[in-house]
Amino acid sequence: MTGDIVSVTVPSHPRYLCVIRDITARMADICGMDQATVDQVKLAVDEACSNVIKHAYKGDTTKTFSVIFRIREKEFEVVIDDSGPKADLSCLRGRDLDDIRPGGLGVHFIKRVFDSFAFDKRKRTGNRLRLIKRLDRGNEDHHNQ
Amino acid sequence: MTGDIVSVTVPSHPRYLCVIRDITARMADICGMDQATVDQVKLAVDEACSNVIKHAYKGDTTKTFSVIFRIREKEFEVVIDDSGPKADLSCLRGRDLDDIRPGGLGVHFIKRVFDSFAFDKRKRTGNRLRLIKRLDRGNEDHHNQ
Amino acid sequence: MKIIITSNSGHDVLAISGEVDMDTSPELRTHLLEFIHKRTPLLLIDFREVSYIDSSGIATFVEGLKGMMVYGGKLKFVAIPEKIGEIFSFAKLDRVFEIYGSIEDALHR
Amino acid sequence: MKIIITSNSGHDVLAISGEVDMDTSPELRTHLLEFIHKRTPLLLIDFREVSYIDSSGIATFVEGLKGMMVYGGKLKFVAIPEKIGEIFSFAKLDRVFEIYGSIEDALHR
Ligand SMILES: Nc1ncnc2c1ncn2[C@@H]1O[C@H](COP(=O)(O)OP(=O)(O)O)[C@@H](O)[C@H]1O
Ligand SMILES: Nc1ncnc2c1ncn2[C@@H]1O[C@H](COP(=O)(O)OP(=O)(O)O)[C@@H](O)[C@H]1O
Repeated sequence: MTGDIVSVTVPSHPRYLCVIRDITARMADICGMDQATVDQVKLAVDEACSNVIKHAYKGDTTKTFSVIFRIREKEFEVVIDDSGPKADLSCLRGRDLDDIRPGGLGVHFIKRVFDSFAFDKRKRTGNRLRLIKRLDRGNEDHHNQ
Repeated sequence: MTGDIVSVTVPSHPRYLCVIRDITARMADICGMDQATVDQVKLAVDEACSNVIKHAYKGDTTKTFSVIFRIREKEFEVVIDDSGPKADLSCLRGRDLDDIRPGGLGVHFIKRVFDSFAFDKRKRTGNRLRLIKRLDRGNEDHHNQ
Repeated sequence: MKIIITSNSGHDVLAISGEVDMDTSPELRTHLLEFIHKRTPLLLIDFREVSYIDSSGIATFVEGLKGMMVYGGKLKFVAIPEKIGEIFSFAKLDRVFEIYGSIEDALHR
Repeated sequence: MKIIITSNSGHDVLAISGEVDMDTSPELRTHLLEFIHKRTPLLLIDFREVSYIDSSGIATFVEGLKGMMVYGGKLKFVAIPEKIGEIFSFAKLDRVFEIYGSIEDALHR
């Protein structure tokens, strides 16, 4: 299992976010996460992909983006690749949670469950967002249930 | 939606068949199929991928294979690519359904719901199985529900 | 996502089932804006069958609430499943929205 | 997939929940072979919580049935959900397996 990679490429249309959610939930489950954590990871990856469509592609639904899931000994990594213009990292901040207005929650949902949230600066064109969650596995064989 | 492609690559371990099933069911639903047909398509693609692990890779779980889903105006296409030795097409036949024994059902499950089941002969190495189901869409916007 | 609109003791009830995400929330938004346009005094949202909501769904409700507050309308959430409620509370929105266990509670308390 | 083994009126019941596929059916097979090894006279399989079965799951049951027939054991299927039953009937196995609506039916008819 360690080192296993699952990768998926979808059109940048919100219609396919549910596909990403399904895969994300399965991968988190295979890592042995409990149901509440699986749900949080699913939401976080969905938010990151929604941001690709909304911000990187400005709503253009004719592009594609890729998500790579990697299960390591002690971490679960999700890498999201788009071909949009470089993100302005200075904007990359959720709203103050006490400032009630639509929007600005996605980054909070991502950061509460992933231990690391970072754009890969080595990527030449497009963006590569790398999310890492540490695994604390009691039972390696959970997925075999 | 027409022309949209979703592609996924997974390790050749049965643990990841559930990922393929989830995607397959979502894609069939996006095409507007009813629940019973979605279930049949899910089973069929699972069987085709199980066969890759079992027959093309002879149970070797360290390889990978890819599945590409394409939604066309009037058909849903699923293409499964492996890097195993060429399949002996003369063996490719399910058992007589009246001959009760373990095995030999997968091909039946695939053929009952897909209108076309064919290995692509142009592929040089590995196998490419192409499954096509005609779509009879009453309501293009079903997926927007 | 599926939306069914009914009425209970003369009050509008919008019942949602399935997944509210970036793909489906625009349809929810259209319905909310219609109620706001009609100056609906009280709108109940039945969450019982909601299996998923993301930030775009939440944003849609925040926008809807703000639109109703303009004319003094009331938006009440009903029967929120635990895993959906957890998302509202993490976003500190359980203090912003009026949340009730059942339609009866929402109408009589 | 999860398997829970209990007994009802002295008879063994193997209850399965979740998905029976190429990944999980080996575990099911291990359990069936144990019952066969013990020459269990009657084994009830409770399908109520099965959400999915593929040909490897079916093959496992065909193998199990054949193993039990050798010594005259009985294998009875109980509470098969409609979509799972549809798969058995397509495979013409609804005539091969003994299928009952409930454990009570399986024991008293
Ligand atoms: N993939 C991305 N590319 C570019 N900018 C992004 C990306 N993701 C997030 N951002 C920026 O970070 C901000 C906060 O994101 P988020 O918390 O998801 O809220 P929202 O998308 O509702 O504004 C966005 O408004 C945007 O400016
Ligand atoms: N991807 C494949 N590569 C090679 N041979 C295959 C493949 N899929 C099916 N076959 C052949 O077709 C036969 C029937 O397949 P199937 O109906 O799935 O039953 P089973 O896999 O249980 O034998 C297999 O036994 C095998 O010989």
